[in-house]
Amino acid sequence: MAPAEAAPLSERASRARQVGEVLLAVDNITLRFGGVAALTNISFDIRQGEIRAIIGPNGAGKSSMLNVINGFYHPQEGRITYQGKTRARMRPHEAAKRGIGRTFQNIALFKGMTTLDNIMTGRVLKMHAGFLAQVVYLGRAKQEELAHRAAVERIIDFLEIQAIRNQPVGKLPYGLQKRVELGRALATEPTLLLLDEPMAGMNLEEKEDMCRFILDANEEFGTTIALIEHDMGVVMDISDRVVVLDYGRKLADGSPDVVRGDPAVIDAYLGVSHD
Amino acid sequence: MAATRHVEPTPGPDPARAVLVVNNIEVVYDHVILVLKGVSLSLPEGRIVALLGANGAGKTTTLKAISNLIRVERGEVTKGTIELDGQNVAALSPNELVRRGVVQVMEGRRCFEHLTVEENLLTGAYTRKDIKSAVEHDLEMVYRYFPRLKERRRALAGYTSGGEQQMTAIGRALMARPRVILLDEPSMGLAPQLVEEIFEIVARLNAEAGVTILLAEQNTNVALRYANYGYILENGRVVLDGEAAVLRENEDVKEFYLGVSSKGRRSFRDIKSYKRRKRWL
Amino acid sequence: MELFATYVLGPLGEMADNPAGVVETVIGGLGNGFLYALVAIGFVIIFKSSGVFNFAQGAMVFFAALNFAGLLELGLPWYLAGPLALGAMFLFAVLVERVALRPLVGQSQLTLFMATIGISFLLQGFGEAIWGGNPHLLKVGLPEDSLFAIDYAWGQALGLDIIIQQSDLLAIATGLVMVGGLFLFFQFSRVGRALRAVADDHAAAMSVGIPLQHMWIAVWALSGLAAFVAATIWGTKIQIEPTMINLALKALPVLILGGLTSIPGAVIGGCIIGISELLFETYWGQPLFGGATTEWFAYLLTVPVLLIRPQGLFGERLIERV
Amino acid sequence: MLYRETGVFHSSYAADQAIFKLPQDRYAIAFWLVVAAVVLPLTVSNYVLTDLLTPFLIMAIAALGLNVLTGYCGQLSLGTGAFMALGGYMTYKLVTALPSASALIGSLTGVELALPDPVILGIRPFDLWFLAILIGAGLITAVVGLVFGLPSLKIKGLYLAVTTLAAQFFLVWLFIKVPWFTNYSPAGIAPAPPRTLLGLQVTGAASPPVNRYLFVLALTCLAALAVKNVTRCKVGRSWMAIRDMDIAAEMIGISPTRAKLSAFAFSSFLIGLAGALWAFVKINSVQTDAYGILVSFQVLFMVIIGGLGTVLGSFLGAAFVILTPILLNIGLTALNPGLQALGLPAFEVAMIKHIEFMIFGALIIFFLIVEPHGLARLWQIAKQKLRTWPFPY
Amino acid sequence: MRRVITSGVLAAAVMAATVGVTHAAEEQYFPLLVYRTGPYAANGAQLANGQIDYLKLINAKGGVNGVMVKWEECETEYKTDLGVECYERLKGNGKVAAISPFSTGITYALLEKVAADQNVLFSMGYGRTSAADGRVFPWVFNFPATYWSQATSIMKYVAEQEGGADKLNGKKIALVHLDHPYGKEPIPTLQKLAVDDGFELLLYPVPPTSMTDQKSIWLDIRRSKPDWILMWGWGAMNPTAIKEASLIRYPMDHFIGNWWAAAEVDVRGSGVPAEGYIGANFHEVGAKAPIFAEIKSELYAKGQGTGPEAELGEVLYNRGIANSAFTVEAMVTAMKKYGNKALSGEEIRWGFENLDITQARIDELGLTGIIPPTKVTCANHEGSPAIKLQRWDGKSWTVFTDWIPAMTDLVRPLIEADAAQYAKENGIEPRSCES
Repeated sequence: MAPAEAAPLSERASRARQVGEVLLAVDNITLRFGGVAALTNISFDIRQGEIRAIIGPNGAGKSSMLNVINGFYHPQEGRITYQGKTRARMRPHEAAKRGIGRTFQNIALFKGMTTLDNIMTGRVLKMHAGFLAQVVYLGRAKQEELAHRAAVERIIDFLEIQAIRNQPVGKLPYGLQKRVELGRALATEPTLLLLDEPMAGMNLEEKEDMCRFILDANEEFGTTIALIEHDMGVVMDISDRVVVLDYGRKLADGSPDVVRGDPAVIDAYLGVSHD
Repeated sequence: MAATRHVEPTPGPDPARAVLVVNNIEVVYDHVILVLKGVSLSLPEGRIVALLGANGAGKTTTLKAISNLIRVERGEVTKGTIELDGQNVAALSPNELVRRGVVQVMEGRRCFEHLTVEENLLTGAYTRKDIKSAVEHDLEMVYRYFPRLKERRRALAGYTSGGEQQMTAIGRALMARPRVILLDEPSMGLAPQLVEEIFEIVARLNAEAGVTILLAEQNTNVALRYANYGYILENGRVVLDGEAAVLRENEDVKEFYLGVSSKGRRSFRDIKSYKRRKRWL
Repeated sequence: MELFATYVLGPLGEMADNPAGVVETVIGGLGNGFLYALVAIGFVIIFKSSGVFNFAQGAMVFFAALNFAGLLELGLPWYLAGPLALGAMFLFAVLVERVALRPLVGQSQLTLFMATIGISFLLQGFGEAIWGGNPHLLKVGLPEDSLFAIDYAWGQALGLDIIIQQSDLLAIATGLVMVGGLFLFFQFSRVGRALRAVADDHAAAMSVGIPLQHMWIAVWALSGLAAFVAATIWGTKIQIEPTMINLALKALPVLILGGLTSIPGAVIGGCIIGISELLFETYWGQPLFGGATTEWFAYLLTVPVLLIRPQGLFGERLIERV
Repeated sequence: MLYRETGVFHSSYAADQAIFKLPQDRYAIAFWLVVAAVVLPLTVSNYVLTDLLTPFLIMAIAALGLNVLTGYCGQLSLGTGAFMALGGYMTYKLVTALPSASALIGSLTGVELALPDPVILGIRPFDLWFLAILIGAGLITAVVGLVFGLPSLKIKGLYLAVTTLAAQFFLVWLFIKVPWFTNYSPAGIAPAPPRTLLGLQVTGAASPPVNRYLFVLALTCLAALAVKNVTRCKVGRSWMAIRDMDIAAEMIGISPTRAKLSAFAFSSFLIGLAGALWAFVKINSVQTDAYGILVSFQVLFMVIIGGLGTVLGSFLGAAFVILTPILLNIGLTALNPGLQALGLPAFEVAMIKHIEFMIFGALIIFFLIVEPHGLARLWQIAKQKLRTWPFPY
Repeated sequence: MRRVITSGVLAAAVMAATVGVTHAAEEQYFPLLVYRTGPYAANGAQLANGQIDYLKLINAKGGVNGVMVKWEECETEYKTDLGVECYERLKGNGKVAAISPFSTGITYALLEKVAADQNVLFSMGYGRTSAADGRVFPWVFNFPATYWSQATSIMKYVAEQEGGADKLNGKKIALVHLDHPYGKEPIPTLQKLAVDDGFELLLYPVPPTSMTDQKSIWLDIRRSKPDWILMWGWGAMNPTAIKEASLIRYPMDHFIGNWWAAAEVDVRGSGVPAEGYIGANFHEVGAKAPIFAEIKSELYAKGQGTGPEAELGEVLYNRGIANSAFTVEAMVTAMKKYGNKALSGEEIRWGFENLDITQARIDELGLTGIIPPTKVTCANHEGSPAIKLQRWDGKSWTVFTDWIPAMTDLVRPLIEADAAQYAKENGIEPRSCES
């Protein structure tokens, strides 16, 4: 990739890895489905530029937490403060508009579309051509398509998925699908990126690649990342702080080392101690 | 990883004792996509054999080729044979295979969401023609292995946790009184503690009930601790096979699948840092 | 205010003035509703177990009725013609499984839906090719007269001037028996449980050794039975000709209202639609909107209901996850 | 390696995003356009033009419309017939109320004035009035379609399909009930008045078949181009995203409301256009009979058999659904002299119809089994085979 | 591959479309738009059988003045688009005599096409009523009567039964009609009569897609208790209505069907005793006319009959004969001017327009009772409309009235007004018939 083209990325890269202000604060969140509480009184925060891991056993409410953050679920109690503003009810696409990106536990790619188109959908919020312009594919519509295509190509380069650019994602191997999904989320240029089990079902090499991309995105673009992950090796290695959930309650919160040593966490989740 | 479970080394797969032999099979999807390019393996009676490899290497396809569930996905075995007790079973329907004792536990659990846990288990006994009390007896046996399921027997499977669903899926397979279980990715999406728990039970099943197990697993580490023998698949081919203990010590396996090199485990943060750096240099 | 008087008070007043008329309308609606439900049940059986939205259900009713009527016309007594026509439905089930469903295993819902449309064409063409395109009558001696309450002591005692069609009572009774029978079958029999398992996850059901092919023959035969019953009851009421297939379209809102997967839901949906559309047509449609509102009322009714409960009144909750 | 992509490189994103990327494809489409616009009108009979090709093209527009909604946006609709009817009735109302541009000005201002009739570049702009009427009718249909699309925000899949039946039956009922739609014609059937475009009569019984055919052909090509353009742009991708995974689409910033409603509106526009042409070019009258529930199903067949989410599929599907029954009927009838010559009983018309039904049904099942994703996919696979020929993979 | 398929399809189509061009020029060609399948099959089949049997008989007797006739059937299923397609498919296959689609929708769709192609559209007792104005619709004929005329005739009978038109005041007359162009035709006329005579007109539309579902209508009729019920129905709607009427025990002798709702299939199809049910007709029923003896001996005895012999003399069969007979008589009339040859559309039209069939001519043809005496003029394509009423006795129909002429003075102005509006909308300059 030519340096000139990379300019926007490198520019952002210059403010890499500066953990700063609180970007998002979750305050006493309680979420119920019917009578069952999925989350009870959860509070934690995510700081600008950090990698924040959320761990816990299955059914602990981790995915629900992400769903609350990006507006898919509406908690019964509690507040969420994002970028200094305390949030009212919000639809997920509005959350996206405000810079919250997301990947999913069970890959949620658009199966009928190619890799390129999948990532291009990530640019929807940045495109403004009118319907008629698109019908005739002239003027602004065409210019926009080409401009964003260039941006998407940079992401494709970054994730090293050039070879599958024009393949329908439905038939791609799992690991690559996860990568495309990351690409789609990155295409929205998120301020806060929520990753739900990005390494699930991957082998070591794929995990290493995925870690590399996450770290790069974090360092080069300055994207704040919150991730759910079961692989303790990954969590302990790449995250700055870890919050542990169990049965919808917060069990622990702190740096990887602190969490790893927490007897309550070992008891509820880790079981045997990992080296 | 601590708590390594030591398995007595067994002699290499001896086709004479093998309950299931897969011989050089080729699988094509949709008439055009070649997924398996000549996979051979052999499953000795009463053992746990692990099928390892990256996603898309062909593990699941191998299992489905054996259980003949690939047809549903427009796939077919175009070459090679699959022999159960020396008989070619490649053309048998899945239910006939279950009747003969080969049951697959599919990737992603696949419980019947709108049936209760107990109903799920009972469907496992569908192929059996024996009396009700025998089925009841087996139900109790499953509950002995998975006491948690007994507590949740009246719950709709769709509302149980991932671990419970995995247990239900394995229990359901047991209800068919299988000789061979084809177990696909039991660890997928489960918390580490649960993974250990499930593998412990699988090992007990193997030891106590004498069920032969073919295990497809991403989690090489765990799989090799519990299996007797392993095959490593890459791109639809077997690239390496051997005793689990041997594989665990193999430098390549260590490097590529276990993430440990002679220097010990590297941090994910540092791994392949050259690769991360090079693009910005 | 004037609108309120015309469109609300007027019709309600009329209902209050003549309660016997309302009773009559409700009973008539119930009869219609059960007729719709008899078709809807056939839909549900197939949908629940195989996820196939069987558009051919209407054609199956038509086909069963044609066979039955045609055999009677050949001079066979009903006790021979009936089982033979039922046998034809079983044969049909076997053929559907062998020719259409087996090669389409694992295809999308829409593909299977399309295939059933193909089946619908085939059935209609085949039935008419054998028995001719003219309308047929199906007379097996089922009661089809009407009862005037006023002819009876109890009616006089209550001062009820209402009319009840025997065919309505027959439809109601048949519907109830079918629902009961099917409920017991699905809930408690081994095959019924297997069918529910198949409904949830085909591949998983295959993996535990449930033979999908037998299951599909079973559901199509069951739904053929439902079609046969509906055909017999319907054929008593109206002559058998291809618009019957259209009438079966009415089963769709019934089905949707009840929830695609619930047999009791189909019956309750049928009752709701049968009664409400007849009441609406009688007290609003006919006097205020120029009539023939039964054409669309049932479909329009589904919209607000689904907006509140997207899975229908008795459908299984859609478990939405990310 | 009969069909090769190797050797073709694109040096710009514009070239890479073109509709037909390969020169072969461009030659092929040019060839087909020449055949359709020049060769066919010169060679085939009027019957083929008016009753095979014209209805096929009109229905291809309807299929394109439904494909936008069902194929691209994933919303199942059974209301196509009604929206076609709406297009037909609205065109009739507009055509009779506003026979000319001056009539529009007259009705808006109350002043009757004769507009000049200039010739610009050989075209009389005011002679495009009928096109403006068609677009107007299409826009009205789009708005109504949007209203009936509102439930899609909450209701999904087959459930939605049944609610669209409400549109089907309600609108058709309305056209029968309200005499205004047919200008108070006693029977409720409105004759399609003759209209010209660029000096050529394109509607009404007296218009030459070639005029009608070329008129419909031009509109069909424009419709296909519009659909192709929209679907390779932002809106199209939003539709497909909603179709494939609506929750994920919403979470990356696509507004489902906008995506679904725009699909309903655009789809209804095309369907309304097709409905107007059906009335004005094919059956010369506006009547509800021509827009029944069967039409809705027919168009759905086209979309599914042709291939969901492909422009080519809409054409193949329309050809299959419109032409197969007619050709079967003609073919079976043509067998009769032969049968009689052999001393066999001839097919009666009713029997031919029954056989036609059976064969059509069987063909549907056959094609679904051969390729569940539609005829367009079959064509793609054929291309794939050509690409790798003579090797199997 | 696409290329191969498409060109194959086209080749087949082209071939099919050109088949038949080579037919002998000496034959007069009858393109028959029939429906022997679909919801109206029972009615359509009988009509077609009658039409064809008469044509067969004509050929058996040596043709029309030596000109042989030839016919082809095309199945429309009563669907408009298929009807149009059939018309286009057949029209080029010979010198067309007349088109009779037996469907209101198809008739409307062809109104202008036939004018453009110069073919006669003969919608005998159906189709567009105002086509009776020959100045605006030169190519369309709808004698011997239109729906509007029929409605006035029926109302004349009703008034007579009530003891005079003045006694209609305050009475309730219900119209059960197919909610479809066909069923809606008589409404304006009846509404006008309602105003004139002071009766209340109750409209009961039956939706065509579910015409066998009429429960609400009949429950309502039970409550509104109309004094008379008229029915404009077709196909499966009729037997259902008759059955529902019997279920609420409505007096059948106050229930009058129009001439498309009073055939054997309608009363038998209900499966209930419909004794006393009344129907309108413009011809006799039964196989009494001499023509039937000929049909039996020339066709059925030789195994060349088209339908089942038992249906000879039934209402719709006879109407099929009437349709062919009228057309053949138009040919005969035209041949007097143009000579004995296969005629062009324009020539046939002249024949229709100068048709003057007297009772003597009818008797000579052996068609006594099957067609009424008819005189058509340039301006008047309806003739002199009149109907008879027939009653169902449980086994057969019996005509029990003499001709009841229509209120032409009331209907004709309505026809002319409607035709004038049509002419205006479609830019037609009505031709002058003063010559």
